[in-house]
Amino acid sequence: MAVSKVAEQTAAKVDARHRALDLTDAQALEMYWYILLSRRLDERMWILHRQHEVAFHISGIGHEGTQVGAAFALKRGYDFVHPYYRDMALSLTIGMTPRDLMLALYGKQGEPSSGARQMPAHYGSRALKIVSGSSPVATQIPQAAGIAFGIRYKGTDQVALTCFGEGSTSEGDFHEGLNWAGIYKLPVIFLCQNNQYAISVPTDKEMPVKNVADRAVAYGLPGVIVDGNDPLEVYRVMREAVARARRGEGATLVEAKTYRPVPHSSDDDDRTYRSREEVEAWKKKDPVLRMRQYLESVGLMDDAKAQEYEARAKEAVDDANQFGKNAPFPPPEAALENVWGESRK
Amino acid sequence: MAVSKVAEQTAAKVDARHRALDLTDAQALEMYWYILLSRRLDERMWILHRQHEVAFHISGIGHEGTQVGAAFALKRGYDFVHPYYRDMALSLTIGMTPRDLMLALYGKQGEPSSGARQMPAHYGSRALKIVSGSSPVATQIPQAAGIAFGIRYKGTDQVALTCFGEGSTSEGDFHEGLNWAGIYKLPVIFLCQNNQYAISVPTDKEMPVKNVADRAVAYGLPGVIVDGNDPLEVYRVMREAVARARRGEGATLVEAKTYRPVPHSSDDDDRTYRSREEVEAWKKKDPVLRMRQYLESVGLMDDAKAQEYEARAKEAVDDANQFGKNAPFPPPEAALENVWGESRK
Amino acid sequence: MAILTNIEAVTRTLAEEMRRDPNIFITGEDVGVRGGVFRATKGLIEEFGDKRVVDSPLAELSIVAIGMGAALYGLHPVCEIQFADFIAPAFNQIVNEVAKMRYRSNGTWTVPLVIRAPYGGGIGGGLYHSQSIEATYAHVPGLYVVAPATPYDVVGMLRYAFRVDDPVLFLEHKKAYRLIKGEVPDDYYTVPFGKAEVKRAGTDLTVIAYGLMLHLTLEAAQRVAADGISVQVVDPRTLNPLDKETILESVKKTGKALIVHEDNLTLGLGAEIAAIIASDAFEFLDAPVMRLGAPDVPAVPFSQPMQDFFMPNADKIEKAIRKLAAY
Amino acid sequence: MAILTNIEAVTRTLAEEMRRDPNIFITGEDVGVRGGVFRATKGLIEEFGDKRVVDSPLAELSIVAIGMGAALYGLHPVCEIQFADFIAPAFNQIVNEVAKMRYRSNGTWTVPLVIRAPYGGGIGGGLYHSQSIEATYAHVPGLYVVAPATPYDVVGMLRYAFRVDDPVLFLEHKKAYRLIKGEVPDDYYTVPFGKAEVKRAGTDLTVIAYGLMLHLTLEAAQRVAADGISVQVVDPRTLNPLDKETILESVKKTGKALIVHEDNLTLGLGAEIAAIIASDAFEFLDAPVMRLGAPDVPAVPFSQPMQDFFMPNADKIEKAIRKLAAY
Ligand SMILES: Cc1ncc(C[n+]2csc(CCOP(=O)(O)OP(=O)(O)O)c2C)c(N)n1
Ligand SMILES: Cc1ncc(C[n+]2csc(CCOP(=O)(O)OP(=O)(O)O)c2C)c(N)n1
Ligand SMILES: [Mg+2]
Ligand SMILES: [Mg+2]
Repeated sequence: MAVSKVAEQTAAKVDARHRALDLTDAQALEMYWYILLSRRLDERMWILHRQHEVAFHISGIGHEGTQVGAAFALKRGYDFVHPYYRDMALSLTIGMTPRDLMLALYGKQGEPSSGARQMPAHYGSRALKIVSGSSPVATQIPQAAGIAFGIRYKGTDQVALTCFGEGSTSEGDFHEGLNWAGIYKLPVIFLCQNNQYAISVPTDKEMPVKNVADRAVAYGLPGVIVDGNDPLEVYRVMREAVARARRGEGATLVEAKTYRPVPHSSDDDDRTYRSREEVEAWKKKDPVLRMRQYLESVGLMDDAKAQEYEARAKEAVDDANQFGKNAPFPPPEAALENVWGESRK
Repeated sequence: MAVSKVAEQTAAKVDARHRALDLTDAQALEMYWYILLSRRLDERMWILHRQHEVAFHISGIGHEGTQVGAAFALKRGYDFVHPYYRDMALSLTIGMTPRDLMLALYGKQGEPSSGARQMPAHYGSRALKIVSGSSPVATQIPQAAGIAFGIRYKGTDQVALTCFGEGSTSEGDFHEGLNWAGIYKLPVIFLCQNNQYAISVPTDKEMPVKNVADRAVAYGLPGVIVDGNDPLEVYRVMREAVARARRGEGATLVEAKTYRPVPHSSDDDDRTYRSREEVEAWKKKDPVLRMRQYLESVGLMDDAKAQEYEARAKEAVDDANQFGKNAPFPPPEAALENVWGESRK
Repeated sequence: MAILTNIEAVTRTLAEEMRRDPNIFITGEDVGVRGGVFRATKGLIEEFGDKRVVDSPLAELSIVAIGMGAALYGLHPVCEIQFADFIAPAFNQIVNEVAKMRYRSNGTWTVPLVIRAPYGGGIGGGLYHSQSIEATYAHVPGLYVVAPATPYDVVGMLRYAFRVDDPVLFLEHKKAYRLIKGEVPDDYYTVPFGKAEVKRAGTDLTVIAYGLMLHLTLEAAQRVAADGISVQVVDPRTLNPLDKETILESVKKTGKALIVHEDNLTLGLGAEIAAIIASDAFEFLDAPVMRLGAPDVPAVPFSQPMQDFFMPNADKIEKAIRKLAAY
Repeated sequence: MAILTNIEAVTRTLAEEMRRDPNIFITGEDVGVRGGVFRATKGLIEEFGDKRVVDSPLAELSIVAIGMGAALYGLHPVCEIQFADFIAPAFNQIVNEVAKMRYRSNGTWTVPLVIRAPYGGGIGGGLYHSQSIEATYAHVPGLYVVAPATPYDVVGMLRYAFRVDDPVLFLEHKKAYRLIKGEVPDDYYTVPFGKAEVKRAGTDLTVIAYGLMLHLTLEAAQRVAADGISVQVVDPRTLNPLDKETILESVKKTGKALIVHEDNLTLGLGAEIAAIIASDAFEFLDAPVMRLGAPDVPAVPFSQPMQDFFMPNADKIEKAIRKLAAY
């Protein structure tokens, strides 16, 4: 009966927001799936850290709405993505698997992003056009402009998406990357995930303006602010930005307002710099909750279905966890590989 | 009779612009003096280069109006100045002498900025609070913010002025410096001398916005555009910026629109990248001409007086030229000095 | 006499110096209420307020440039770089600006500035939280580069850093932060720059090591002592400028030299030390000058076996010592 | 067979390669209608248009980062840094990004990128238009650093730079640009990286030198030949990775080594070469390993007598050779 009730509601809500955005019901549910999967995988990683199974975790919790909304606006595997360490949900949506990410967490052989050379959360896949990131923040911003420069040079209709925190916009790299994008009207989307803090430093000590988007004008770019915890809104804004880029009209700076309800990383203790009330208030706007409520409101989700999704997510996370745990370590001498390539000729 | 005519006109023009700005007649004439002195000294340096007397010259021609207007808004020797290589007129107005600059041109002993270690046009004097600059552009911008940070820390009412070209605003240093100034409301004035080119590269290839001042909003700062060839206008704008800084209200980005009617340096050939018509059109707005015309219009200048000024300038330039030419070179081993200081304790 | 860890030595000395000199302030990412990500500035904002302990925006270039400007104004800033790996965006400001100001102004302008940076590997930090950066900066005349390994030296050298009128890159090995404990006298002292120290006396061969590697070298030296191999261990402490005399004196005595560092081998600090020895102690050498460093790969890998492979350790040092002794 | 200067060799080879490969484009300050401040890109915008010869904004960090991004996309960019001194703002992008991408992605992403930079002193450029930057970058695994000294090598190595799938820092000595002329065969050839060349055969001692110093060394070698001192001159050409074999082979033959460079002595490239020799050719050495470099001061001073004092020249090299020969 739960199912029939869902069907009924669906019929009734032809004006559902996702359909107005040309998203099918299946796509809306898929969005929820990736948001949920990322959340559950992320939570497991925190647990593994607390259990001393792994040494370090840096989390995307709270950011999933932004990331999944953004990923859906791309042609996955066709467009380029240059992510940052919070982009677990983005990477999963583009095509990385929970197993991939668990291999990274454990530092195990076969880890696809870096061969387990990088710390976890340095997402990368050549096949998926996810560029392997580094840790110094903001370096990816002008590089993504460079990818877009390549796209424009070759004349395809691809776009490049790069993500970063609001704190990272203080680096010179941000300025220089946006400047190129503005001058050459490059097909790149700069997606700032503004979670209000750079580790412990609040935005008013990071920048003298209220919004990162306020900076777009300095580069002749549109600057768009969006509720980052609403994946559909993010999708809407990103879709526009992508279309603009594909039309050759250049870059967009998108600022998704969001929050990190967990510490910066497993090394952090966020109680030193913010109140529990603030954190709790933001938890009410959680993107998992919000997307689920939305789906319920349009009759695409109910308790039974939600439990089904949870079960699937748990299964995927369990599987990945086991897989990562049981995988062998890379051989020590692998440290010597891939410093130089063979000459091409 | 020429003199009496001057006196008469002066009496008639109580509403002269300079007086409205609280500048005395003597000060208005002093402005002209520094503009002229810098011009004639600069021209001599070009001649010395053409005569193969010296190997290199980089010029401030065309920029004198901006620089002298700016210098007059400061308490010279009290406020800090962190100049760039075009700032000959600024440095002269603050207190460096033609002899100092000729020593630099010839690379001679006693050169005060660097002991003849730096190329000419790297102005500096501890006594005058002119910070010795480097050649990498834009590095002085966040440093000037740092000086202002020191001022704020100590609570004096000093200000820091730094200058740079519009091309240099593409460097990350610009972004980072203005960001600090905005966050901490630092008493610093960022004076961009927009001469339309970074060597050969025109502004539309340097930045996607029309005005450098348009960028101020990204840092919560006022961005002011001023006719850089009108020293009184520059003075007016700068005086406001300085007052604002002294009041603890923070930084200002001033963009002086000007032009460099000569090649970038003695190594450049500007015919490869711009038309002679463009150059000639700008020469009509020359700051020496403009200031002289203004002084004539308010009865402070006439041909006789102008010739007197020219004669004084020529004398100063001749003297400096001889002085620089005749000065000995530093001993070779001076290259080893001032790498490290003595420990203080 | 107090027993402190290396990081306690940092924190305590910063506080002590700030009490002494009101011109000292600290800036860097998270140095305020968070007390730094390693907690090196813990408690300082509480004691000195946010005027003197300043959370910077996330921008290393300007952390250094602001420090430089403030130093030109007459203050004595401390810039914390969160991880040494992230000093790279400030390279131009450090090398072309901070380090060259005294020279380029013929001694009229100076930049008394302390740049603190936690460096080094072995802590699972992967490519970008493990780097050893000393060789890059020790190549730069005008910039003191120091790497104290013990709490005694941390205190003495950090004090001294505020007593020179020049910029200092103050390197703190992050693995040694809490691993290393030691005695610090209550009496005031400094450890002047440019003075190496013989950390262990010996006669058969000389090992030159600093930072974490000093401690591993001492451990290896202890082990081989059982077999009658007497190792003299020299800690340069100041990496730029090097104390050639102490190094040469030791090598002239022992006739054999091994240099150990965790930076990659090529153009690591060992290159310079080996070159000095090969030039100035040549006639005293009984064996090739040996170096033990990390392999020439871009940086320390994350995964445990690869990290272990990368890092020199007491076993590898012991092996190198035995090889050199047997030459 | 054509006679070219070094800079003509650069320009001609860039044009030739751009004709061959449509994925090659050039960016940098003033590379367009101005043809570069040294005129190395002269005529290229006329032939290839402003899509492939792109005036960059004045921002080195992003010149390199744009190049890196474009390389990741599949192009083969050439980034011109106007003076090597101004590469410093791009240090982070070069060292942490460009040079580490292959390694950090386990070989899946590569950065085929040529960064050209005119370097070196002796042209009245003062502190910031004269720097030798090779040692800083030769310390970085994953980044080729090359410094061809002759038109033949410029052509062969620049061609080769487009045939590797890795980043290359291509150093062009600016004083040698027009000073050095030489024959370039009409036939196609490349000079692979990692291969030193014996530029002059000799038996009494080995001098290792590159760039402008190679030519001054050859001059000095010529002079002392009159007195029966036979000098073998080795040009490493590729500075990272070094061709140890050729260097060691030469020193094993002659028993004496002198390294010459114009970078300051401490941790200059001579440090690494001396260390390699002291380690791997120890038993063949008949004399201390000598280095001749610039003094450890921040950079080349402008004023003529100080610049002359700073720069190694044929006289100083000759003196060092005679001293070593007499040992
Ligand atoms: C260049 C550089 N400096 C410092 C760090 C250390 N660090 C890692 S994350 C971080 C804060 C980033 O804040 P933000 O950009 O807002 O992203 P968020 O973590 O909040 O998503 C800092 C300072 C770094 N990774 N890179
Ligand atoms: C970091 C750096 N890159 C390149 C240069 C070479 N260079 C010197 S002046 C200049 C153009 C500067 O243009 P702008 O900032 O507009 O100042 P202007 O010369 O027009 O006054 C360039 C590219 C430099 N000095 N520093
Ligand atoms: Mg943030
Ligand atoms: Mg300009």
